[in-house]
Amino acid sequence: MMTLNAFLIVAAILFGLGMAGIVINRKNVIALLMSIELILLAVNTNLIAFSYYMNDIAGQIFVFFILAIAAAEAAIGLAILMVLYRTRGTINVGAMDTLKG
Amino acid sequence: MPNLIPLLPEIFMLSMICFIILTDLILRSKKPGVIYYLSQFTLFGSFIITAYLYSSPVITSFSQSFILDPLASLLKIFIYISSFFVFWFSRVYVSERKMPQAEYYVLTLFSILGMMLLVSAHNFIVLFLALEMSTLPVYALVALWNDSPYGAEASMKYFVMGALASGILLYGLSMLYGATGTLDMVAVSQSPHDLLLVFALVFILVGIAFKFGAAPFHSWVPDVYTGAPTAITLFITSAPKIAAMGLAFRLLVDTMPVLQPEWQQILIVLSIASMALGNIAAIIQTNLKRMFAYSSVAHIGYMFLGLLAGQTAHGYAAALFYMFSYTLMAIGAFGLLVILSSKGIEVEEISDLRGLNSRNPWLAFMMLLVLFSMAGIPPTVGFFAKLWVLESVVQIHLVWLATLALVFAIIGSYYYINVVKVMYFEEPDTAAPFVCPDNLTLAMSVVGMMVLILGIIPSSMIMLCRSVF
Amino acid sequence: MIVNVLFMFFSALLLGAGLMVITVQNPVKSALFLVLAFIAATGLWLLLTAEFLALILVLVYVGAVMTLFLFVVMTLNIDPASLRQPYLKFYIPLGLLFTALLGGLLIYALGHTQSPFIIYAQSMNPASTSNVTQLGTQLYTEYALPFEMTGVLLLIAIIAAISLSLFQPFSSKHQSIDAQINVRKADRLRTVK
Amino acid sequence: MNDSLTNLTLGIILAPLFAGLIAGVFGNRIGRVGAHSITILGVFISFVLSMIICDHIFWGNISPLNSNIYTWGLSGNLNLSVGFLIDRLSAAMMGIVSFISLVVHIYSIGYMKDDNGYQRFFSYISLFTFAMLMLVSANNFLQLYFGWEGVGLVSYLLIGFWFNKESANFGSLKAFLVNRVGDFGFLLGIAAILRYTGSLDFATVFGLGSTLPVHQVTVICLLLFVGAMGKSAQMPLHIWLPESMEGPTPISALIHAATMVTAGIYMVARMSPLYEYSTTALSTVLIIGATGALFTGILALVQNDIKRVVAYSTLSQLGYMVAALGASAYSVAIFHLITHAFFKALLFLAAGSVIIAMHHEQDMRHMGGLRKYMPVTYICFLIGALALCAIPPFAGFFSKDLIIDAVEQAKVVGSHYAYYCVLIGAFVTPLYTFRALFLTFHGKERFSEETRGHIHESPWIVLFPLILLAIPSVIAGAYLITPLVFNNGFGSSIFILPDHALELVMPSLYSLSLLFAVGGIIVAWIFYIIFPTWPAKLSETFSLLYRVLILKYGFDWFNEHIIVPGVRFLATTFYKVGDEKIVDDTLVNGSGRLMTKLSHVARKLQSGYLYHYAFLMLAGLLILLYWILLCPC
Amino acid sequence: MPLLSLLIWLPVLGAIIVLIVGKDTNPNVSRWIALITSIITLLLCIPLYMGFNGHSYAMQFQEHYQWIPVYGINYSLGVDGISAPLIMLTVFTTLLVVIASWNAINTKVSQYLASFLVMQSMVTGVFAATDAILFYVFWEAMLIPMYLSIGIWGSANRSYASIKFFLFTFLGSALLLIVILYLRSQNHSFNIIDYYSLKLSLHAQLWIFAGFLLAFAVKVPMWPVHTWLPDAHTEAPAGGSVVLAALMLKLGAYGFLRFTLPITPDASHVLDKFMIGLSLIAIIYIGLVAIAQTDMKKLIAYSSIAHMGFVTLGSFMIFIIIRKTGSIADAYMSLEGAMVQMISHAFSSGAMFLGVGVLYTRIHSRLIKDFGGVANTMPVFAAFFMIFAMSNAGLPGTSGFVGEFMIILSAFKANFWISVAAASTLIWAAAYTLWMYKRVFFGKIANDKVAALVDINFSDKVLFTLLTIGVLGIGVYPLPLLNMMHGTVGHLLTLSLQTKVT
Repeated sequence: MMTLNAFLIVAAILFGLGMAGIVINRKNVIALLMSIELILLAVNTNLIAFSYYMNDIAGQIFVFFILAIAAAEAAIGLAILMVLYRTRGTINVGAMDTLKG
Repeated sequence: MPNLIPLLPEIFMLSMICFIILTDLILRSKKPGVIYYLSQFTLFGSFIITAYLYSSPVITSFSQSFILDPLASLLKIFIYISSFFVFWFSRVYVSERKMPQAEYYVLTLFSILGMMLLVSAHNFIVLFLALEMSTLPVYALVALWNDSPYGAEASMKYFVMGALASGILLYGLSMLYGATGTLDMVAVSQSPHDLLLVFALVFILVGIAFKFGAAPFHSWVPDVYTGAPTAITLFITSAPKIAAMGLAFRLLVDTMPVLQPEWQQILIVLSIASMALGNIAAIIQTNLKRMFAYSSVAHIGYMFLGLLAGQTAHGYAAALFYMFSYTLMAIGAFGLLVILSSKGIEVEEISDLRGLNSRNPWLAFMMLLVLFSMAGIPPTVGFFAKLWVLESVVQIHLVWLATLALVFAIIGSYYYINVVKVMYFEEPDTAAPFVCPDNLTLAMSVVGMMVLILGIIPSSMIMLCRSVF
Repeated sequence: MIVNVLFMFFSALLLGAGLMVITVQNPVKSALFLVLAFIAATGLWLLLTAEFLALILVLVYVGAVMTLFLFVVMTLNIDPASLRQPYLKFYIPLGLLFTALLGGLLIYALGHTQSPFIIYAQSMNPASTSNVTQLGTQLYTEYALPFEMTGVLLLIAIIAAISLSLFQPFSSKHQSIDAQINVRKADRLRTVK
Repeated sequence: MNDSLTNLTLGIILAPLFAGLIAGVFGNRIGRVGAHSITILGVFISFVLSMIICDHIFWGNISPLNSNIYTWGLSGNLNLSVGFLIDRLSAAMMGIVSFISLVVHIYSIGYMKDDNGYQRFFSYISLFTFAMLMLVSANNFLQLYFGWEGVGLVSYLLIGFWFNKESANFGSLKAFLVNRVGDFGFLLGIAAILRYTGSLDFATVFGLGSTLPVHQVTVICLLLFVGAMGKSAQMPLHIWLPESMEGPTPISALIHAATMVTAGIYMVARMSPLYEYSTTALSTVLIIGATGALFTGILALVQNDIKRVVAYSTLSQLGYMVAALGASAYSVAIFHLITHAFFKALLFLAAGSVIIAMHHEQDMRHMGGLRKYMPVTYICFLIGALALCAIPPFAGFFSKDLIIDAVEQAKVVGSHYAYYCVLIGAFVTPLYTFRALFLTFHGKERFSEETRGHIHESPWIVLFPLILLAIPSVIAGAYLITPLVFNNGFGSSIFILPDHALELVMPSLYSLSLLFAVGGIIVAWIFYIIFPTWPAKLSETFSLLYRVLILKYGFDWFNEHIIVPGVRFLATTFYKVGDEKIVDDTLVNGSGRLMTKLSHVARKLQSGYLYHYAFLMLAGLLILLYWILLCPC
Repeated sequence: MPLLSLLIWLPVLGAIIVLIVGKDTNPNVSRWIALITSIITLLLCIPLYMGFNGHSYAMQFQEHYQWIPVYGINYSLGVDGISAPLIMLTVFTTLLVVIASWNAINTKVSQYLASFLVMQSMVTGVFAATDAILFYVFWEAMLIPMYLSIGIWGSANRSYASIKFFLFTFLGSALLLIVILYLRSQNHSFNIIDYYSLKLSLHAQLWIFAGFLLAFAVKVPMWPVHTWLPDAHTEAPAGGSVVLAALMLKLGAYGFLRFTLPITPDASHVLDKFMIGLSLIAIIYIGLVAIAQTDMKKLIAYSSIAHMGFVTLGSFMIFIIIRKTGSIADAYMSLEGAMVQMISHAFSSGAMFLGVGVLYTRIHSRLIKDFGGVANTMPVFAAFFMIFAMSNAGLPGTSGFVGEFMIILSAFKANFWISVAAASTLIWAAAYTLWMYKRVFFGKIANDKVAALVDINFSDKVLFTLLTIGVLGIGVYPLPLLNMMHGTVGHLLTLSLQTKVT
């Protein structure tokens, strides 16, 4: 029963996991970046499922570009992580609360 | 061969950016001024091209994924103007600080290119790519000045929140694709009302609200505004907001007109939340940048009033006018901070402005105009912005919302006049007059005078905004 | 029939790996679980006859991005102890609640939608041309603009990453030969009156 | 003929005004002599002109003039203007006012010789004359009210003339406020007149007098009488007159004896066409007048300050005049007003010259036997005293006996009570007058050797006005009684209802009141010349009554301890509790504090932790989703 | 010749010149420029008075230019019986303020004079505007110069007072904006005169009345929202206090006459007892509160609240009067009394504030206990202050009396007890004014600072003579002032009596 709705539900759950990854993670920033990857993966699965069930290639092209962007984002994210580590000495999310109020 | 005429400004911009990267490579920062003048020339050039293309009929190219219509051109023109001011203000600031000079200009120009594309995107893929193109460089810009301890943290927060928001927006777009079968905006707008569409609408609205910095999704605004160097905050608070207007018009007005009642309801909630939180949280702030951050959240709330009033009550024109006047005011406010801290010392606290009237009366007067305009006091453009937004809300019989908005405006006016109080009523620590280079005073005076003159004769500006819809 | 089993297997694998990514403490382990998740996703995509993208995912993503992650995790040599998160137990149910709520909403929306694409969705008959050719024809005709923009985007990513991480103040004492060559008399000679 | 009369009245009124302004504004430029000569000239002009007008009106039987000078204001169909009503009543009043003012001006030259506020003093008294003349000559209520408050203002300035003296300041403020209480009633009266008759002009109002329903007329008359009580110091509002003695003696003579205090009487006489139609008003006037006459007279018995004695005697004489008004014997009241003006001014000025001689010593217990040193003052004081006590040849006899006779015939409620008061008053008056006479001029000298050295008769400039006043005190009664009272002296200006008419007969020597008067003199002679210790013994036996009299029936105590602290307490509580606490603190600053508290809460929302931000965002997303999907309201 | 525009924009031009030319080194330059500007503007008032026809109620000196055609907002000016006298008052008061600042202000003189010239043009604009948005623009623009002048040149805790003043007025005027927008949504025009004929249901009228009430009650100030005035007065510089007392309070009353009565007649008819109650509270309660004051300026501030209570009483009594007496003519007096009271209160309390300002510049204290026996050292000043104190206490012959007299008389026509309450002001006004006068001027010289006082110089004498002419002029001959109002008052009465409920 490989139906469209099943795929959507799997993608939704994966999306939820990605979001939960950001919310419940109190410690390292890398986990945040990975959760973002998870979210993008969920969206891609969603799109591919739609394009498969509507035999319209546009969705897959969209996924193609999303992958490119995800890569670019990951690059910048890790660069910022390096800067953060260099200035702050730690990548602990809890330590990033000097800007508040 | 797709029609490249509508893309002329973008092409010009991209080629100029590459040219700037190459010149920087050759000059190896011997003559730093060249990059600045090149960037200003790029903006000026694009302005000329867009102005030339303004009167052309509505053309779509690249198989309806890129559209050139008066709205897009107008938004682009305002992006150029605000960026021109951003560069003009932050030139000294950037050269004083130890940050890669050329990269600052290049990344900003890339972000502007992204905004130009975003504003005239007519296909979800182009829209999303343009959105990413406009935000990615800003993540880097925020962390560019590695001396400041906060830059990295602000940038990381902005990155994570930004990625999350774009993920949500993507999810919305994918559901929209799923429900309507196409990625093109015009086709989506023809599809009938459907619950899945509403489901997708919420996700998209969250993405837009994040980009604007509206209330429940505003958490990044205060930290990023304070953490980033003031010059970059100046950029963040002006140009991206106009691009976000483009995003909002494309996604809400062009793509989902049929869901107007739904997103009107959501916008009412968002605007009340933003006005309330923005105005109330800003009262006890002592850091000027953080205060202006909260005030930007509040102003977005007012702009949403225009958006939700719909086309019949000329709400969109009022929202557009509000956004242009807000950008002008924000440039004035942060511009002053940039001028004051261009000598190396960071001017952030309200108490740093103490007694500015006796140190430099003209600058203080300009800041006074900007502050009163933000509070919405008549002789300034801010008043007419608020007036027309409220007028359109009253037009659709939401008088209670207009009253609530004004009550928040009064609460909000406290912290603006508090800054005026600090500037005018208190004695400065050092009696030495604040000498500021002429071109920066000229920049500030232009902004101040525009706030005042547009406040006195705003009819041409509002007609411009009306003609676009 | 075999398709459903494979689908069940791969989606279970995908969700399990996803859950492990966010719950495991050690960054290296979570990176590896992410790799597992990607592989499971590839499986799913193959089922959906999007084989080009599936392979791209494995090659580009798992190959490049995940290695970058591992590289960063290694270079920052964070001791796992400092990342230990004691009372994770309270947070996991919160996260699951999130997913459940979201899933529930989606099911509700799907249940009530009338859009033709969702209701009459049926599996695509095997396409005449292979996935790659379809992608290829569309990519350079219909979607030329996004393609160009992606190029620019990657350029931005490179510039941004380099400007952030590489920027070293020119305090290092390396000699710049060309500056020494084309020095002029005025730089060196000062006539004292 | 009319416009010559108007010019004359203008001359009468404007002369003192200009003189006062010139003395006030250019005082130190024109110096002391310049100041007093200009003011005396002004008052003299107005005296001469008023004599001419009296001659025209009384003997040249010129018809009364009622003309408007300029319209002051126009509102709806109401035309407020400034104008003059010159008839027998106002002519008489103008005459008496200008004469007394002239005499006081001359007297002040001597009295205020060594005072540094000399020019200011002269400008004040001539401004006072202007205000009084405006009041007297008014032809509508607006101008009457203008004059009314004008005199109140100048009396305030003059009582508080020596503003370094704390008691003078207190006295002047008290006088003004009590007058203001009276004016409060007076203004309401004018408002009532406007409400019921629709105009403020005397002619129209008096014309409508008969047509108005009785209760309306009563309301008007009672309210107007409250104004009169305030101005002419009737019973409850009389407390300011004794304190007004703080001012220089000339002004006591001018204002607090002859002119200002009589304004109330003049006003009631002028309003006779209204009062006649309300018997209740008349009876209240009668009762208040009579009680005032008796009880203030008794108070004079226990006073030791010579000026206070004369002040209380003025209170009691005013009571007599008001009683006469109550008995609707208006012409008799005015007649007594005129004669009283003469001898009361005489008494005050004589007391003044005693004070000058004793170097501002006012306590009678330190005087005695001054007869030898100041013969002229003694004689004048004696003439005044005799006139006051209604001894036959003198002016007082004619007017006071007529009043007693009129009160007896009064047909209004309470006339019996009033008659007894007035009669006993006739006994009490000579008692306190001769007590004062004997204490100051007879008996043994009770002052120190050093003061004896320089007691001498006052200089000629002081004595001349005394003589000027002594003459009318003697002859005025006889001379004026027939023209004013008997052959319808005031003609049309005073209106008396037929059934209120009184048959007044020439006072005879065998009347009961004369008996009482002579008896009073003899008793005084016994108590203060033959057995000087008796009064002290008497005060021990009736110590309770004595203390009540000392306390002046507790009016002053009531004012000092109940009203003033009460108002001040009310004011402070209103301010501290009402304004500062409730409105300012809780509402205004309270809302400010609430905003700051909310702001702190909003600030905590921005905790700085990334996961809080993400949580807020996702929560926002979920709430929006649930709200828009599940309940599309 | 666009007289009204000239009256509005000439002072702004003067202000700009003063700002450019004025330097703190020699302040006299800017003082002379400011003086010349204000004198020229005063001369401009003469054609306004001459050309003004008191009997016609239509707007005179009309000007009409397109401002923002898209929204139908146009720059239209016009003057009628109510606003002409007030404009002349504004111009005259600013002349006084400029003269008073001659020796009162010596820091940042050019900014001080510029802010008051701008203030004058804004207030004239408010009185002259007949377009609702133009009215609102001037109404709010006035806040800035006042806020700055209280804040920069005020005394000790000026910041609190100026912020409180700003927020109070801004809150009030915000609701005014809502009402204007609502009215526009009803009949698509911003012209005030069109609103007079706009049919409105009673429910709508009550809401509009509430909006107008809060907006104008804050400015009048009526009882519950008045606490900003004493603070603003105690902290404002002398000139600021005069403008605050003479002009700002009139705006609220003007608003009632221009907006509330004609636009929402039925609501005013229904709520007139409530308004009368509030005004009587202002007269009695605030009158008593004034007695308890220890600070001179606060006392005069409270006294001006009490006087303004009369204005609102006068303007809201017309309904009861007409119900009682049945003829419109009787209600004339109450409205005209209110208007005269507005003008005359400006003179008397303006003068007293200047007087206290003179004392403040010499002794730097406003507390009554720091003074005593000032009359000994400053006799001329004491004489002038006596005239103004008497006018404040409402003595006939002075300006203070005229308004109160007319209102108390018409109060009796409405109801006996209202007029008793209103007349009680005679006692309270006399009490607090003269008690303050006694404690400050009479008595022995309290301390050596008072002994060192020197009498007022020439410029102050000119100032006080001008004011005395104003005070005594209106007191002795108010006819020209009343003649200006007859036409408009008649029209206003007919407007507020015809019901607008469809």
